[in-house]
Amino acid sequence: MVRPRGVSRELIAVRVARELRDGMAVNLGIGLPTLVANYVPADVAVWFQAENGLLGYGGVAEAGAFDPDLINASGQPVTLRPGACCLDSAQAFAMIRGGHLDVAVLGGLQVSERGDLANWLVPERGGGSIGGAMDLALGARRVIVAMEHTTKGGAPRLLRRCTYPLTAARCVDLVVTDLAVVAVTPRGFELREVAPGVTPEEVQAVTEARLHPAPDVREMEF
Amino acid sequence: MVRPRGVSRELIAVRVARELRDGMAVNLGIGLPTLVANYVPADVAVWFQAENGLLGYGGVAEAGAFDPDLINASGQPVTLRPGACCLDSAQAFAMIRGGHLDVAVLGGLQVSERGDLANWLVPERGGGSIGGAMDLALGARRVIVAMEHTTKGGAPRLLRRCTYPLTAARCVDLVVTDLAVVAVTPRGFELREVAPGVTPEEVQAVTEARLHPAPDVREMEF
Amino acid sequence: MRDKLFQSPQAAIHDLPEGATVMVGGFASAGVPEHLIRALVERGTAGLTVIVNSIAADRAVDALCRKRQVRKAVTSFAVRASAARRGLFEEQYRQGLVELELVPQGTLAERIRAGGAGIGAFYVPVAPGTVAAEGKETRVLNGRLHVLERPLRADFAFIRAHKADRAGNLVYRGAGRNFNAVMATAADVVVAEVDEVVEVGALDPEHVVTPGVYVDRLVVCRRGPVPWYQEEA
Amino acid sequence: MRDKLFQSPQAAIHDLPEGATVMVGGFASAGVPEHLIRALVERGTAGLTVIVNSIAADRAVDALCRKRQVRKAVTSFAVRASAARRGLFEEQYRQGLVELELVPQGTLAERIRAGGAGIGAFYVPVAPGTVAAEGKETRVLNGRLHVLERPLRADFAFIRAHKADRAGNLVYRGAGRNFNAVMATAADVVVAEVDEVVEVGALDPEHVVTPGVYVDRLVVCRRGPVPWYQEEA
Repeated sequence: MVRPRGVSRELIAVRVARELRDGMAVNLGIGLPTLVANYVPADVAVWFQAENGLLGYGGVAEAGAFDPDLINASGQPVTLRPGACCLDSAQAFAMIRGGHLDVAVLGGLQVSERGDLANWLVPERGGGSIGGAMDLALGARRVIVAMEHTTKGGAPRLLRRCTYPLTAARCVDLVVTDLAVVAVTPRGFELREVAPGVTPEEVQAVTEARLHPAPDVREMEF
Repeated sequence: MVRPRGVSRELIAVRVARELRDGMAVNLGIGLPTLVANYVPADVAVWFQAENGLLGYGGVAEAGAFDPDLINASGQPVTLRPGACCLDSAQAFAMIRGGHLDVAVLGGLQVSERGDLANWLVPERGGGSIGGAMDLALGARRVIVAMEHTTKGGAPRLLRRCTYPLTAARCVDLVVTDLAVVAVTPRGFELREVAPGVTPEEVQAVTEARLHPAPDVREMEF
Repeated sequence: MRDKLFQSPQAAIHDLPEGATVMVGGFASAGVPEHLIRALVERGTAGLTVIVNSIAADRAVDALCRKRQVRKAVTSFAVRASAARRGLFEEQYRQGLVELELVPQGTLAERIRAGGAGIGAFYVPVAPGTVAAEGKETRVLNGRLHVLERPLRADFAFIRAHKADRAGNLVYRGAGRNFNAVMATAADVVVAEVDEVVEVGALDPEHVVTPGVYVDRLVVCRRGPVPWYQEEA
Repeated sequence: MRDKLFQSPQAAIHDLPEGATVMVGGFASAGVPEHLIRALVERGTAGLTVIVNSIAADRAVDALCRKRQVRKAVTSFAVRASAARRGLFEEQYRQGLVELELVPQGTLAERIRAGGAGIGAFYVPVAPGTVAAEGKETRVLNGRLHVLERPLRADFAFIRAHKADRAGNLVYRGAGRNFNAVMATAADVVVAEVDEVVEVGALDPEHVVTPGVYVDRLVVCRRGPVPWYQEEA
């Protein structure tokens, strides 16, 4: 079976950004999720929190004079927007664990149909590094996973059960991939959107778990 | 028996102030202890902490323009010294409970010979109000109790066992009263100093617990 | 950006329901949200659980007892040292009309922080063997007896700060942070009364004490030279 | 007033003993006490337990593994995502030469705070059912499974701040507070390297982040344009 060609990482980020609303507090995980900060519409004021201690940063900064103290949790240079503030790590995670973030956008290795997330350890690579992923997965009010729909080798990542060690159980609300937008619902995965030119059947073919089509499966909009 | 005449509340505070060393962090409880801030020698820099959120305040402020946000835990106006900083209540008590204060000077109703302190509830008055007393009694590295040696009615306050509800057990290191300076030691109360013109026997006569005289009982110095 | 600014203290608490749990910041004269308290007195909402450092020394909060709005207080000071100055809460407590949960001040602050920080429960070495530990689990940790304490949360928190920007970022003055800064993290609706509201960007990110994401509503209430509750008391 | 200012990083850690537990602040490039770490590398003190957010991403700390100074790391990042950039710690860990206690980052920060704040232990809803909870007590609180976590303390804490006054009050820059501000409360000897030391009174009391009572030693180390560990790595 040929894996359908999906959208770019940038378009995944653009699609995730459309989930964000004015006034929300949002944490972006390491990797793909960090791109989201660059695609928020100008009229939507989102408070991006970096667990290393910045709340209210903007997009990734231009190359040039690197300020080592103005970085996001991925270590990338960022700028501060008006209304930003600085936190220490205990304060940043009190905000995360205390349920004060509206959304966490996290990278994923595997997501199960009941919303379990595995994103911190590739068994072949060994482990480990946890970082802030467990806190974010459990603390944010809504967890969006942004990832490629399959591994580079084509193995499914939306599974009946995760086979990798879990980051957190029953935490994921929405998965945005290069092929589809999938919600985690009480009956399992619900296929809501497909990438342009990709059919629901093609998405199901590279998804281990069953995808329940939403009443109105649409094309992903960016 | 006639209760000997002791020193003034101000002199109790002066004597307590002599226990404080340069660089110490010190909390002064409500009532008599607040006077101590006014009697620290000029060449001794003590960091007075008020649990309502000031670290590094000086003496009680002059009457005049009252600033409602610059007060100690007794609600009295204070001034900030150079090097002061502001804390919230959780931070102030993290400092107290975490063992970062060198000394707490607390008022007392009763102290037992094993160092139990009762200072928060007069049973006849009923209760209650705890305030920060329990945290301070347990958290400070050294607890000094500053109080009158007896009740107004002449009843002893240095007891074998406290009869009032405890603030904390085995917490008191030193008691400074209008009649004496008494240390809590493994063998019980040790009488170290007596007020001018007062004999050790007179102090014992108004003390329920046994006072073990120190090798060199001296006159209180101010 | 959502506008958090309300035109009056009354408007800022218009939906505070009967039976609500309300946290009230302030310590003696510092950082007391007195205009919000007064609005709640005027509103007359009953059945309240009030979480406040001192219901004894804070006559603004005590005024909530005039019309029996308070059902329960969680506080570290419920009774003044001097019997000559009894508060209304104390009177009602002695008559068995209100419930009192007396908490050591540091434990009160930490329980509120825990409520805001997603801590399920915690052990402190404070108060074992005293009335404040009655009915609570104890455990020896690191050779020392500890008491298990639970987090506190509220439906509303009333906060007094010095300045806010329109995003809700707050700075305080002097001893004004006290319980305000922790309570701002531990309630569903956080209402801050402030001396002044400034534009977003006017507060230095390094100086913000309470991040705006914690603050839902703002109201500007200038302080008078004499607190209202002293006039009325 | 006691003088807290030391003339060099070496002098500021002259009595750091073998087998010590050392907390090291910093997060990626922000707030890393690199001069103190370098002094510890030069000193060669062995048998260390290092508590640090990332021993994988922080090459300054990883350099402590060159001469096998690290016995154990308590950290949230021990292994880089890319196998192409293995650190020395990772190599030694895979060979069974060092011990690793892997902790979720928020729990790591909270355990350090607890160590500084006199909290005996605390429950968090983070990590039940994962490797990070193995061997730990769990308990259902408020309908949710929690894990019991213990405080962390150290013999020394290495802190990077922006400015200090001579009393040890600290302010930071941007994301530089990270683990520095909590670690400053949780060690017997707290050493801060700073860009600049100012006179007592030059820092606004409202802006101080770490009170001077927490800070024992200061050393001025200006940052160069390129961190030393990049040159040497």
